[in-house]
Amino acid sequence: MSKVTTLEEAAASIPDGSTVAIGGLSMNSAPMALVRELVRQQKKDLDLVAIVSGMAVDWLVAGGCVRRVLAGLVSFEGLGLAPNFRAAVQSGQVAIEEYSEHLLICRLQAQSYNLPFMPTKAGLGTDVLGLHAESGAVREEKDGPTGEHYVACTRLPVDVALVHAHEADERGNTRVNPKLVWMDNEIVNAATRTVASVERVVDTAAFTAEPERTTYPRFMIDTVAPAPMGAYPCSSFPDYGHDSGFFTEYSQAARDRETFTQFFQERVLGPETWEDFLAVNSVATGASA
Amino acid sequence: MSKVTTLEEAAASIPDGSTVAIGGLSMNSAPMALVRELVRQQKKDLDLVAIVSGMAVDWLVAGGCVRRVLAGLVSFEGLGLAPNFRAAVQSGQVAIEEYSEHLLICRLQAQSYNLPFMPTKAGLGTDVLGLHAESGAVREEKDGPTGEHYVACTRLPVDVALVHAHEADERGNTRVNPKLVWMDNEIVNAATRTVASVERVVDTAAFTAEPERTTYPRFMIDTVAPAPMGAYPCSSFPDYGHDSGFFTEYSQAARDRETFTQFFQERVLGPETWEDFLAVNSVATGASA
Amino acid sequence: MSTPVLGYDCTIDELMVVTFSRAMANDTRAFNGAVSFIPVCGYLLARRTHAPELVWGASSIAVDADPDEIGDSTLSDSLWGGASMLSNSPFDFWSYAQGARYNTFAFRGAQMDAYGNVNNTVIGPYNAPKVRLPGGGGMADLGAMIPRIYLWSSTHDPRTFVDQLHFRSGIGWGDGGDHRERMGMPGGPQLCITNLCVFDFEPSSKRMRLASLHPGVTAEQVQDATGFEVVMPDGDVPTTAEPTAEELHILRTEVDPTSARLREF
Amino acid sequence: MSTPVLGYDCTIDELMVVTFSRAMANDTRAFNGAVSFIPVCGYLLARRTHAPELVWGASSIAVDADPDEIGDSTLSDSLWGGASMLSNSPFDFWSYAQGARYNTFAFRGAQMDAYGNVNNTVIGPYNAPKVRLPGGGGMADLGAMIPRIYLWSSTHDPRTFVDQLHFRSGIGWGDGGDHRERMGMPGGPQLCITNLCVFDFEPSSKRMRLASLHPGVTAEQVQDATGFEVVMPDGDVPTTAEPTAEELHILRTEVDPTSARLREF
Repeated sequence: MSKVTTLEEAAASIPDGSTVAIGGLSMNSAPMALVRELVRQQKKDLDLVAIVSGMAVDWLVAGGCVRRVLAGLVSFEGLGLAPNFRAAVQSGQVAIEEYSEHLLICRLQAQSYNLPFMPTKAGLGTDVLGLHAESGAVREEKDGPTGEHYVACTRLPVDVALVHAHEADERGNTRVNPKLVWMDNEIVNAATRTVASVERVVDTAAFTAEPERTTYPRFMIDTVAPAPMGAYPCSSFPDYGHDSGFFTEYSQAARDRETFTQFFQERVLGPETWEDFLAVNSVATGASA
Repeated sequence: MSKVTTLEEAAASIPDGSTVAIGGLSMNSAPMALVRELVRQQKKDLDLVAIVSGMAVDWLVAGGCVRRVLAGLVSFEGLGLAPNFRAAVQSGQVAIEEYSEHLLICRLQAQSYNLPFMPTKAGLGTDVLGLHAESGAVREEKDGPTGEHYVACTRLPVDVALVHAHEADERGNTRVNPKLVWMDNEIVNAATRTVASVERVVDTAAFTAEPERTTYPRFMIDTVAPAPMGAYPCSSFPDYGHDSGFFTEYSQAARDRETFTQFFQERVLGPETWEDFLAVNSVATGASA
Repeated sequence: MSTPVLGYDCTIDELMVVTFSRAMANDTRAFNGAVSFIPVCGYLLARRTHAPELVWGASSIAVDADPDEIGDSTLSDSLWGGASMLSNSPFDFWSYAQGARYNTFAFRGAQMDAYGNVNNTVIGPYNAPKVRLPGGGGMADLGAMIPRIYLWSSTHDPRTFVDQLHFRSGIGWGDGGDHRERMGMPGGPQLCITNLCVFDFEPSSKRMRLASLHPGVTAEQVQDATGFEVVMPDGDVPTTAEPTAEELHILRTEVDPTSARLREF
Repeated sequence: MSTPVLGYDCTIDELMVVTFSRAMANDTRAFNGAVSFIPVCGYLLARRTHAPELVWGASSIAVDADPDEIGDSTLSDSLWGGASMLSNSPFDFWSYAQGARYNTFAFRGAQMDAYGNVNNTVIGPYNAPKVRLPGGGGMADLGAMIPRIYLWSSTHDPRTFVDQLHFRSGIGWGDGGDHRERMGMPGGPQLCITNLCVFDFEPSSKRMRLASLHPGVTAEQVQDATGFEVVMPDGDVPTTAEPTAEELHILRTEVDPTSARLREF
């Protein structure tokens, strides 16, 4: 039974109110084609887990899909703040659950390793820990024998992880070329279910020919959605880089509400298919072949 | 400054009484050329950390080099028990500090992550934990909020890790072909110093040409010792498999003390160089080219 | 080395492999450790017959391996041919194991008790052993992490099946009852397949219970060969089902043409 | 965008890079995060001058990278050319970071206090922020793990250098004194390099202390631009050393020919 489906169906399988973890790091390797489809389908009340993110979170917030963001960092790096995320948090429209990168990673690891907590020294001595005093999601502890301080990061259940990769076969074997450098495997391991968008579907023989290059075995990937240039406007190393022009235009449009609404509709949500979206944004798909 | 040296000098740099972690798993990828040199140099009072091992531990025990073995498993798999290890533990000549694989891995992780302990569910409900009640090296705990049981594995300092790999450059960049499958990185990360024996020394350009294949960056490897077929009689996937014949002859010789002493001298310790050793054991070195 | 099974057109190693194979559901995600020829043959046979989606990580490394033959080590690369992934032990394998993404593991021991706990560490007192065995390896880990545990033994005798282990290296159902559940461990041992019979586990006590007898073996023989009291089921004990000709053919010609499984006998 | 330094044949961005570079010892093992153009230029310059063995993991991924030029993101693959290793974030990087195998990291923040703690989370009250900033990212992690921390700022003014952070996103010397040591954290902030001066940290209080003044800047100007009381050293404050022609040439033509460093100004 093939795990390959469309972006539309993959997104449709994610109910409102889900906890959705978004792969990639900052402007790199984010599953933008899947994210766009979630926004188009007007998902509601999503809790987003995004270790270090930017445009993906901003689209979902702009689309009104988000209840809460669990993140270490959301920005466009040197190209500015993520404008809709910023505005929504400032107005209280979207809740933020504040972490550092490693605190969030350790919560994901506690989940995937089936442990009550994972320890780290991350966050000690900062104001991040105080924000979790009531929930106990992460808590400062002192080791009995040594007296050393550490932070116990409790399990973080994730309903679905969305990641972008280069190639998958129909069975779900998936790989990132030339290798996974970011931390997507942390969300894949923690999630109940994983949807991978891929640049292309290949035969299983491509995996058996170079089994050392497989990133996720078939039993870790539930759904495969083909999406050439599927991380655009973010990068998918080494095939294509992020499109700074898109980030800049997006940020400029966001200075004015009406301008942004129009930009978002024309440039992001309006195009019917992912291929239409790429065409509207003048993206050549040859680069990913 | 080149990190490349001889097996003899690499072994000479390891003082008596050191805690030495041995790479590889069972009959696979053990740093046998380095181990042989340690025995030839008559090291004393070594504490061996060997997650899952066999012939490497048996040579060192046979050579009288070992004070204590910290291990999860020592055997020749279906080819029998490790005879000198078995005899030395039974007679009390060598101390054993008993772990499971994952308890030992977690102690190494606590060390490399600079944490007072790493948690795991490994070992719960077994007699292994009771053996550590006095030292507290691993201890059963109960998580406050959830009441869940876990095992806290404390730091395990390692003086030197010995691993076998395929290729290194003079700077210490090192890789396993086609990729690292065993858990050698756990001992490399935990050790103060690492010595890698390698099938061959290559130019740095080999690493920059395929940077995704580098297993250890130069700052994790302190010493590189060329040793073609350096894992023999263990395997070095995919270049050569283990030599079952050697394991069988060795086990048979070990049934009688005098026979073994002669076998060990003639077949293992006697040959002056590693190349002589390979010749005595009729090993063709072409396979590793 | 192995003996024919009375009335069945197969030998005992073949009956054990086929019985193991049939216990594997299509959603099995298994891997194997050292000296595990019977389970390895069982996974490969199940995948070629009733469980095409079964996942097997050879040596815990090579996912979906399909070797031409089985060598003399079930931890070595001779088992890895045809794999679609070579995973890494710390990064991939232990993540999948701890979270029970792999759901099936099989182990045996020099001693096993009524609850499916095993000893592979020492015979005799721990501090002055008569025989120092290899050690528990991953048993203490995987016994606690993996929900579907299978046990097997080709030496069903009172020295192997004992009332008191000399050392508990790996956990099965622990002290029985709800012990695993209380410790937060998923599942537990499902079956123990021996050269005489098949045991399952009585649901409340979690003690070994006679599930089927191999042809020609009686319940009394099983009890005599077992150092603890065997739970007898209500009603008659069935005979272990006969392998089909197809199963035997595939086992003999495709899965294990060199009869590596006999290394366990 | 950047201004010439009075009396030196360079601009302020160049002086900051060269000063950063000179602080890097030959045994530096560094990596970088987002929007870190000054440190990235500093690592590359140091490696090409006095610290040939310096390790730099570009974006924490690409070890020994040697890019032709620096793009508009210091987290992206445009920075990875010539690397001898592409490491993986969870498997490799976090192992090296937690164990301080990487020993050097640099960060800046929208606010910094006298102890080198930084805020990159909010301006204003946390629950009703005037400006929601990106968040601390790895600062809270790496501040606690890495022994040699360097701070920098291209906007030395009282809004950046504050007496009280609105939120402590990343730890420098914490509450000062032996706070880090008590928490089991290695080392701490070494220098803070700004567009006006260089601070080091007074050894016992761990407060920022004026170490050198850029040409034309006075100690009074620094104090006026700083929202907390600056520790003044005993004796005269030296002028920040002048870059050599060679350093400037290498920076301008080899390290950063497109002046990506000006993105910080």
